[in-house]
Amino acid sequence: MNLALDLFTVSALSAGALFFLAGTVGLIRFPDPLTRLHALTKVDNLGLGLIVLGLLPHANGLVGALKLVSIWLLVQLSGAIVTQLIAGAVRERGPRE
Amino acid sequence: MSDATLFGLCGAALVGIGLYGLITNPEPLRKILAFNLLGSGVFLVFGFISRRAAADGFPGDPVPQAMVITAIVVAFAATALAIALVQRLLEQTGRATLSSDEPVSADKSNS
Amino acid sequence: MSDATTSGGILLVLAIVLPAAGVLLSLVAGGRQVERIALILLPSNLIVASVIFADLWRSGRQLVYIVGDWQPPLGITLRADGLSAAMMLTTAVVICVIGMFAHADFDSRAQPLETREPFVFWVMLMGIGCAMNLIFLGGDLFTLYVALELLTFAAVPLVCLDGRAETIQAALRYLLFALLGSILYLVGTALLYGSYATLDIVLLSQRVRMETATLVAAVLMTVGLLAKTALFPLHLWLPPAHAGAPASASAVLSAVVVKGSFFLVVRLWFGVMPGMLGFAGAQLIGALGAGAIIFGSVVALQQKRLKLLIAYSTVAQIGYLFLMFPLAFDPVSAQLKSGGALTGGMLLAMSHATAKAAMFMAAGLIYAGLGHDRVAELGGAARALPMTMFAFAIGGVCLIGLPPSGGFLAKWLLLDAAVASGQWPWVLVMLAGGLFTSGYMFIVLSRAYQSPSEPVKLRVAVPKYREAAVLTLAVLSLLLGLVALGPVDVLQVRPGATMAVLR
Amino acid sequence: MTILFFADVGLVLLVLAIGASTIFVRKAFDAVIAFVVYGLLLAIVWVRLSAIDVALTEAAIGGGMTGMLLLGAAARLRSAELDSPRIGLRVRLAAGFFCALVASCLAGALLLSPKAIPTLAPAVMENLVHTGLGNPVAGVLFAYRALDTMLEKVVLLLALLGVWSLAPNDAWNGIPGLRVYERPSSTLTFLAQVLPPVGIVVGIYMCWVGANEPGGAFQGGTILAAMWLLVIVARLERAPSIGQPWLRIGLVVGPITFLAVGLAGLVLANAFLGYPPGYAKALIVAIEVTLTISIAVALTMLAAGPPKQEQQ
Repeated sequence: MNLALDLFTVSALSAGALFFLAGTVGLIRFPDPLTRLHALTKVDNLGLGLIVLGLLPHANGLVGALKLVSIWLLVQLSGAIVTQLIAGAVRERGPRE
Repeated sequence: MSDATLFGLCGAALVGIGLYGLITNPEPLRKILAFNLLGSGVFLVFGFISRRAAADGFPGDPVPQAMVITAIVVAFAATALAIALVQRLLEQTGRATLSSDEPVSADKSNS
Repeated sequence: MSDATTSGGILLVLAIVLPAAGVLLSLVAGGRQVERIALILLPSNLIVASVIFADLWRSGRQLVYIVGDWQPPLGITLRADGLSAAMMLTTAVVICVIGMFAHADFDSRAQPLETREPFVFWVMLMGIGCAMNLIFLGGDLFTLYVALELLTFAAVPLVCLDGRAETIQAALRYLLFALLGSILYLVGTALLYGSYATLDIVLLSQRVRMETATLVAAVLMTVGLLAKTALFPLHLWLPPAHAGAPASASAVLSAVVVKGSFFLVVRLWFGVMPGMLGFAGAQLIGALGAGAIIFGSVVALQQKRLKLLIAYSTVAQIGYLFLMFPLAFDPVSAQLKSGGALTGGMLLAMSHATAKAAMFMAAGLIYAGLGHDRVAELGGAARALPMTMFAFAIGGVCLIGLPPSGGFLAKWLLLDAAVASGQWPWVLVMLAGGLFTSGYMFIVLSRAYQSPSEPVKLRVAVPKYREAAVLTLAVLSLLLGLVALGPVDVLQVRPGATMAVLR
Repeated sequence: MTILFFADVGLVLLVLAIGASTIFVRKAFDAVIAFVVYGLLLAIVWVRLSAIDVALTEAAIGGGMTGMLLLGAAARLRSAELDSPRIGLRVRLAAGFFCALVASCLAGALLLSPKAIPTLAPAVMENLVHTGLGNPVAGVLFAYRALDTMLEKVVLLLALLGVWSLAPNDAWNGIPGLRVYERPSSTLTFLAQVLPPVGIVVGIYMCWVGANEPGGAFQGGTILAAMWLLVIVARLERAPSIGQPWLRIGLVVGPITFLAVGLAGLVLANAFLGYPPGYAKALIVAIEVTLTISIAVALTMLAAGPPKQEQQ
């Protein structure tokens, strides 16, 4: 049982880390702000989501698990809104180059 | 070398980098940034000293940690005051610079 | 050995709590009441300082207060020895008189609503009072860091109180120097804590050993404090900051604020680690002092405006304060000895505080009366403002070091120490500095006492009480010389743990 | 050498690289963005140093609040950015040499640690019983070194007054000139409506657990301040005029409570800032609660800047 949980954690964390890596590469390599934002939101969404999911079995009781999930939710909220704001600013002013 | 030492050395290096920026960068805003960098380096030195004392079930010495918390708040207050000064300077003269070579009217009224 | 709260120790708490409470109350009570609060608190502060001084004088024992009953190294201790009590009394007097003087400029009840300048001035004045008392009484190096920051944040807004662009620039430069100074001081405290697990001054002085970390800490702290004290070559910020502020603010900045960080340098080297400085270090600090005297005086001689001249004179006088380091160095024990040189240096700090405050306030009255402070056009000022000019002259006498002023006694003690230890170069520096000082004082006074082609008309009437305030401080600086008749060694700090006060 | 050690090496290199880029990057705006990232990384460093209280403070104040202030300033300065005269190569080399010297002296002092490392940790824990607290850092802040903590609040207030003092004469008693959105986008408004309730709960929680676990008045107060700033920036609520009596009371309620408890200690515990046995924890929590209010107000107003317009 423990082994299964550990395996689950390791695979979820690895998948999350992979998303972070991909997102970071995207942030650096993508050509314009909108596509970069796209890469970033994937990291917030899936990368962090997978990591939180992987950590859940090891959480400190129900309260700990709730804290973890609420962290993810808060990042979702702020991430989505900040992305909107940046995208709005980009559309208004046009890309820098 | 332990992890704490690593962060202590990091703090020392940040002190050097921050000091360099404070001395060589002419723009006030960049000086303020450099001051913050210098400050965080000093705080890491405190962190190293706290962590170095970890033993017998103590994760570290809490006294330096408390000092850092006090000092972080003070550094923030300093940054806020410095930025307010820079912005006021910008509003009045249209530029924010510390160099005194521009014409400063010496006889402008004092009151 | 553990300290215990002594009788009268509660006075030390009062000296810090009173001005702090004044700051807090002023914020709530609103701007119109703030001057009233200050005019109650500053004299009470003076009373507390006098009682502490009298207590020390009578008992000859230092006052101690253990805050919260937590013994150091865990807790914080407040201590008053002869050095701190004397400095505290001087500062309290100077701040109190400046408060009287400032009424005309910063009348908080002149307007129906709270107004900016009076509100900020009075609160900051109380803040400076609180910070200075904490610097004199604090027995813990981190508490002293908080005190330094308190002092910085109270002093910087005073520089740019009138809001002109030049003064804002000066304030910004001052703030950056001061922040650099305190952060260097802070890293020093970190290293000391790392080596000895205490920041209590007395415990440190017992534990301190000659080793790399301690040496690095001491050097960094000293450089930081010197930047705050504006010792040559770290003086760049001082003249524009002190000359641009309103007269009352200039007086408090030049007379009081720079003494705070200077006092900490003295505390550090004489109190915590008297054996650490070594011959070379003492000579180096002395050389910086000598550089300040020569540079400050020469530049002061060239100034066209009175306030800038006085500000550069401060740069030079700060140099004098640091001459006591090589003079107090005892080559036999390789320690800083607290003898005549230390007494001389501290007396010089006190007489400079009173004299310089008087001179800046006099310059403020001259500016208000004539509408300018150009040295070349001062002719007739003495006839128009006789009392002010007289006070200015007395302040000058004290700076030059003519008898019977406090400056004379102080420089006499320093010269005596120099001659006794055969350190002739410092004698030369002091004499040269005295000549320079007489030079720029002569330029100002000869202009002011010239009879003008047409009698000078004052733009605004100068109230008598303001002139009286200026004269009070000037006369005090003169009277400090009479300390020679009393027991001078009330100032003594004995090396080692006790820092006791001798009768 | 564990794998964690190599992770730490990577972390340190990252911190140094981003820290250096705040100094060496050409544009001020880019430097500020690098600084915000730097602040967050630093919070991770503090976690690695097992100083959770500091990590929270660093993330909230060092990275968040300072970053916001600097970003605002950099955005305003961007229009006025000019090619300021570069400092000569020789001076830069000399400065570089000097700074390297300082850094290596400091590093040397840190590496040559004493054989027996002195610490106050056992003393702190031993005496913590008398305070009834579970968080040793809170014990240091509010019991052993309470004087520092109290006076540091006065420092904060003086700095705030210093910021206010930069207002023009006729704007005194006006409203802080924090730049708000002319037409806040609906998403920002949405955030400012949804986040503050959550943030306020988190802030109060932070303050509340501070007695026993990492957290406390500083961290809680900063979160509350951030929520208030968000509401102001989104124009849901105007910043208060600096003359408002409730604002002034909010600013000083913490330090005044602290001072009052301290003075009461003279009678009840026989020492200034001493706590009567058995009541220590209750009193400290009371102080923390009021301090949280004061810190939240002070930080908000510090970030909002000097007053600009006349009050209507």
